[in-house]
Amino acid sequence: MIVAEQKPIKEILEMVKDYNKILVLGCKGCVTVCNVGGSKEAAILASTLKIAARKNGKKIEVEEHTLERQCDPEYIDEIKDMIDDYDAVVSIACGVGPQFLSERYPSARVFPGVDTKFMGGAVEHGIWSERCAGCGTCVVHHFGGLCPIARCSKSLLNGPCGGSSNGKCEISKDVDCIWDIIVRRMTELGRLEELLEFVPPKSWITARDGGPRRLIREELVL
Amino acid sequence: MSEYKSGSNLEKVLKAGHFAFTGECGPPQGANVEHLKEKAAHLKGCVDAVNVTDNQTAVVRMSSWAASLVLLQEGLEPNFQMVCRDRNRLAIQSDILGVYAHGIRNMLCLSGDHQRFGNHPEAKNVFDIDSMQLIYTVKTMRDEGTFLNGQDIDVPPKLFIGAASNPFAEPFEFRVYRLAKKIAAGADFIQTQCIYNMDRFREFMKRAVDMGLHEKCYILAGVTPMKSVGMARYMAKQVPGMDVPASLIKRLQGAGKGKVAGEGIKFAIEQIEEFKEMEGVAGVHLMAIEWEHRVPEISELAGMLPRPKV
Amino acid sequence: MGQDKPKGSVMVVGGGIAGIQAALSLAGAGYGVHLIERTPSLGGMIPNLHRIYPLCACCKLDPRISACEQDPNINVMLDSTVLDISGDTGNFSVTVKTANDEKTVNTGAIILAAGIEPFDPTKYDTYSYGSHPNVLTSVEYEQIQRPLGPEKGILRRPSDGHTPKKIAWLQCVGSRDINQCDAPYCSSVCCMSALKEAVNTKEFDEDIETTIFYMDMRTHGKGFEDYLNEAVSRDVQLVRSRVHTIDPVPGGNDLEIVYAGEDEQLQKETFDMVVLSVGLRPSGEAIELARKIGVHINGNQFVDKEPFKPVSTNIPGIFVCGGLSGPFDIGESMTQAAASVSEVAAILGPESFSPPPGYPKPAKSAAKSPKVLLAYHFCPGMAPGLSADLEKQAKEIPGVSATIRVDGDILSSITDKIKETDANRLVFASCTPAVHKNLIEEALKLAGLNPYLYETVDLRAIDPGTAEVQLRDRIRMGVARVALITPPPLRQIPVVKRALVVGGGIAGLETAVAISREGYPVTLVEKEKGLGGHGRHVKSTWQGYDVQKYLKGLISSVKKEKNIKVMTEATVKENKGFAGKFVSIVKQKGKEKSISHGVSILAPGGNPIEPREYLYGKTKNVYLWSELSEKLLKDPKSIEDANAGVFIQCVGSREPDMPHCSNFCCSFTVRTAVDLKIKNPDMSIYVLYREMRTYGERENLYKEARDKGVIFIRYDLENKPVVESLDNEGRLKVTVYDPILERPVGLKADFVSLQSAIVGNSNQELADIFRVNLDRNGFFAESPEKMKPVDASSEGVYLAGIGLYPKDTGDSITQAKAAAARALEILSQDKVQVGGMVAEVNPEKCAVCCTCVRTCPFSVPYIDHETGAAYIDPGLCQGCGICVAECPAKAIVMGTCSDEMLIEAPAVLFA
Amino acid sequence: MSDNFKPKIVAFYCSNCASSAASVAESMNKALPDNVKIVQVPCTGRIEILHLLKPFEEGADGVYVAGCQEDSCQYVTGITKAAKRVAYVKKTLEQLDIEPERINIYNLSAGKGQAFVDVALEMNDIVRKLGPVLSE
Repeated sequence: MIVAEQKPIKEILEMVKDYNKILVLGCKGCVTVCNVGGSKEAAILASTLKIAARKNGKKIEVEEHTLERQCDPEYIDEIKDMIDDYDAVVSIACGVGPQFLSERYPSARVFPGVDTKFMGGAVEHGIWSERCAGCGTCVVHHFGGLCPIARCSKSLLNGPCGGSSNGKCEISKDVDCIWDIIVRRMTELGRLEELLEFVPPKSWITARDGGPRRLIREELVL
Repeated sequence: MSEYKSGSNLEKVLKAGHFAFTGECGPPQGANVEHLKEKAAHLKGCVDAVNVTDNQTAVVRMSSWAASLVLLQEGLEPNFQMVCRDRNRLAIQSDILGVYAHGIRNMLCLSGDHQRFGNHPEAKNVFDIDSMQLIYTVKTMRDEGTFLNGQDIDVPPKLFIGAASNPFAEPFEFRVYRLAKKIAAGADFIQTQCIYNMDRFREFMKRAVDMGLHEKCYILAGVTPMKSVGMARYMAKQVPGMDVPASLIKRLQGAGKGKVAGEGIKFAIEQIEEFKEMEGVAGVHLMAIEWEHRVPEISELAGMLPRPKV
Repeated sequence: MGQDKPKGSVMVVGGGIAGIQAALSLAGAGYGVHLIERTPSLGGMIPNLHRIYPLCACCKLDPRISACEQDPNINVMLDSTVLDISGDTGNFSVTVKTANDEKTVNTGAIILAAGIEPFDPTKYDTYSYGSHPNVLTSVEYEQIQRPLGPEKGILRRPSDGHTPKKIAWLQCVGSRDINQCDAPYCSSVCCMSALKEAVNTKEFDEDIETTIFYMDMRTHGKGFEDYLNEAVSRDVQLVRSRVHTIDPVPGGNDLEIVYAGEDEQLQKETFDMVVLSVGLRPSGEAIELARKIGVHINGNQFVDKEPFKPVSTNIPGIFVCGGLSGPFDIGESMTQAAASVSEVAAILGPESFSPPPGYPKPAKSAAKSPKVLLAYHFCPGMAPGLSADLEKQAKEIPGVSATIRVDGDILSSITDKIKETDANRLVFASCTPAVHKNLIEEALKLAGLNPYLYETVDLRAIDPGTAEVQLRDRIRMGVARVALITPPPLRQIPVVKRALVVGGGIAGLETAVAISREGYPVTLVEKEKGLGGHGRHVKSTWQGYDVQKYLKGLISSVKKEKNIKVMTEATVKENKGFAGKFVSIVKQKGKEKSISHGVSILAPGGNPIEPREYLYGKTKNVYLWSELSEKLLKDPKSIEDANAGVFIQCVGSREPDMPHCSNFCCSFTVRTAVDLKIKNPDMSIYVLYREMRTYGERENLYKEARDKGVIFIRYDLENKPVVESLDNEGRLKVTVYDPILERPVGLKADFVSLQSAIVGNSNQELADIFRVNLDRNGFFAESPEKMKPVDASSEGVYLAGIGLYPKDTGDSITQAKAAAARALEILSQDKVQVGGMVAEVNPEKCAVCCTCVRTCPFSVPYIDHETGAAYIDPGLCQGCGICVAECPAKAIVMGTCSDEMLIEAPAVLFA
Repeated sequence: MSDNFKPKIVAFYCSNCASSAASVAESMNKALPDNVKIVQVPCTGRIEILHLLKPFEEGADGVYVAGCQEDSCQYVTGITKAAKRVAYVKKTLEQLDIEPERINIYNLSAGKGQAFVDVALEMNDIVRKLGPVLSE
């Protein structure tokens, strides 16, 4: 899923300080599952904004609404009748949400309520970890099913680098060296020799480096 | 402490109020220094400074700083070009220190063409910072004497900071504001994209002058003589942000067999003549791509010679 | 199911905790019950106690008392005593003297549950009790400690009202002593209560010095040793000694204790208060009655009974439980009470006073707009003005359609009022709503409403000064909430009338028998080839009864019983479902079999750990105690002809990595020692112990052993005995430091028996499968409510035997019968109701994020791939609401504590 | 702060331990101050962050949760979860420049019944010292 984290309240307050009718817009997709942008968090953020206003002796209206998804135009459409009632919208979906909203409602003031972090999963409840960098050409099968592009700090394809010490990455003792894990895994699998082969420079053309990406599926296009 | 920011020849020429004339020279796609020297020889004495391109159109060439040093040895003043595509902020700053240490005094700051256009489309690009930020970086290093992280530099590099501007890219209205932004960021001089649509350029300059930009920095108009109709068509169609009026293509076609190149040069000369008079234009940047040997002739005809000694 | 049995009601004599428990279980099983209590109130000893280890008593006892009072099938007779009993099973006639007259009550069976009385220490002339105000009995001391007592829990010494700085406890007052009080037995509970009193004293004021003078520290029960360690860590001083005198210090209120330490040297210490831990006596009257009707009384003046029939008297149809048959703590008494119920069931069919109530079909109350009935109930203790205030407030609160003050027959008055006013919601205000919950739900059912359409308002801790405001707020809250309740869906599910018993040891077998004889099929799963478990190694009970003979009988009766399906070499792999409807996967010899059952009884048993010391396994003649008794069974001579034997106690137990006391090793040792001495009086027998824990009547055996010349030597963890092998013939030498002689002594021995720690078999595995909790020592934990000693932490799962805690044969049997009784309460019902105060998933909203699956403390939710949403089994859900709070998609709802209620609460309160 | 300031306080009580604690408090004639408004929950684990924020939104000056001892929560993790949520709200309040002391969690037990009222009084004091929630 796409993993996001709520922005510091102060930052959000600063964004919306000049607005008095605010819509907090949640998303039932990934951000619900990672407990940051669902109806629950929408309510919490709305309440927080109201408390802040009350403290500063300010009268504001905050309402919350949660869309099925903020990455599909049909759902974005659902609020077409209400959006004009607000002078600011705080989207707590991933980075896609605020953009789809801005594109659909050019006149609306849309603010991001969360910081989109990465594509990953919950390694345990309340702890998420990055797994995919969306490079556009998956290679994990070469590395014992683990992705060095997303999980090696240098995205090395012929790692590990000299900075790997007792299983940790040189950037931090809290970061596992994925290459250390890959090597162990492949050794256990008896496939170590595969790692001895030189991996040639990868084409980043399918990745972000190849420019903004879009996917067209002719058989689906209407 | 001199009144000069860098003390480069180009800077002196412009400050002295002369109509500047800069040329361009692409490094070889190899280590063929002799070929480079030969191209440079054509420019010697004809221009105040020579732009040395940096993996232009994302095609790998000898590194621009190395080529610039060669020019320096040959007694020309290089205008060292740097793109943001291939370096992060560490490499950028260290290269700036390096080129300055070796006597380079002009630097043109560019974002760089996306590698997709070049001969290594599968490369990973950097774009750690953009051209605007690059200008700011060089200025910070020169005027503040610090790196981007605020740390002091032991002997800061004093470079004459150039930036590019394309009057013809979309959205047209925004272009002049972007120019202003670059100047604000620290550009001392601007070299524009090569100009063919004179009306558009006049409009552009008018706006720039209205904003007083010409007083804040030196704007050099970009000129590239058309060698052939094919080149004109290619430029019109293939090169992004290039504006080649159909009228020009017609005119070239009209020139008749074997005379197209001459017509191209003739048009270029006319342009230069107009630029000399145009308010806010401080000079011309001549981009005779793979045509260096014709530069002396063009300079002559454009009445650019001899170049002033400052 | 036992058609041949006579039917009838049951009389329970004694309204202490055991009697109450027995009455409730009987009523639950469909019997009419006469509950006879000689005092004006139920509860017996407990109301006088501050806390029953380890927690507060009040909130546990009160609901039970009110349940008794409210149950139409329990006829509570206070201020009443039984004068005489005649007749026999199914047809006893009992003469009862009530406050004002005498009447004859006919009943089918009788449970003697009259409890214990504290010993009166005035007999002791050397303890200044009675003559000095600062010498108290433990019972008097707890009265002071009780927050609800006369002193409101403020500790002051009687003489001058000063907070005491130094308090001494004196153990075994009126126990283990024939000279002054002819009570040779150990009262078994006093060590724990002294520790408890001392610890609670520390809680009151950390600076008060507390010292306990004792002979043996007997913390033999479950969790007791941990409590002892905690007490020590809280700086409770323990002095092993014999106290000679307690004398007033002239010219003051202090007292001087003269005692002899272990070294026999006389020492003196001054305290400002002394507590006498008085022993327990069976209630005199009750014993008189027993004697009168021909019930055998033993030498200790307790009702006599066999270990294999732990709650039966010599008279069929008359049973006994609790203090009357020995010095037992509350847990044991409760267990016996439950056990006696299963024994009654065996001989008497249930006959109730009033049939189970029929309920009208619940109306669609949700549809209607809320009409709230406000019912309130005041206890005597509450502020007089409150009633008026409450009525006044109620009128001003919108939504309240009627109010009623209830007293006496709460049930019908509420039911009637609801019908009369056509109310569809109830707010019940009282001092302790928790106590009334069952009653309220019953009333709503009778009124044809969903039993969960109510809110309670707690009327306690109201400041008389601002009563109006507080009443208003609380009632407003109640009314607002009750209006928001969405009546939870209720489902009636047929009970699967089969029991699954895990473990084929004595406990498991007894449970199986007790359940099957009521006509319910039982599947008994044993992982070994043969039945009998640990019992197969046991020669006799501590009382000297032949266990092998008993066990053979038991096993054959199990094998004969067609209702019992025995699966040996089988283990439970998986268990799903809830009380009334479980499904287990049992794996037997590679094949998996699915079994549906309504209840589960876990009796996996336990075994002694293999010692890693004392040359065990390295040389012959060093036995594990189970090996020794096996040898005594198979080849007695080899042991009986020995010249000398050494028993080492606490091997590997009561040590940091295994802190619990294994409870019956001391009794085993003295029993075996005595038997050997009888066979071979010349044998020298040494018992090396840390504490002799021959609690209760086992103490007599300890004395007998000493009289027969068995030598007891105490050792400390600091210098454990050392076992050496002298030669290849297996002669051994044991060296131990004798604290009395203050030097090491060397003992030659032909055999050494190691009484090593007892641990449960596969408890962890079963706990995971059946979703029940373990305690910190790895034994099964009882239900959260500590007064259900055989209930596991999830409903419908019951516990018996060593898996719960090490115990001897007799106690295992008692637990087995108790577990059976609890199980029968469910099996005898036709339907179980599920739902109610539980969490429910709305599949539409469910994001299938697994949050509930991960965060439920009872691992109830799971992702149902049919519906593609999380599912929470209403039968398993414990109703805590944790998942409701965690669910990021707000897909989980709790009708009885909804988001609206909690979100709108402040608005209501600040209105 | 002016002495006549009477803070609005909302208290969430776990119905399990609160009930028995209340009976002890009652027996000791200890009374709750009338400005402490009680909301009962089956288990403190039921209380959500939003539920803790709402009172402040409605103008409360303080909020507290009273639950079981960490080791004796009938629902095992309920009180622990509540503690974490209270901690979260403390952080939120801090970010709003509202004193985090305005929200607290207390562990009651039947053994220490007086605490039922004592925590209310303690909270009352704390909040009275802080005064109402308003920016200077």
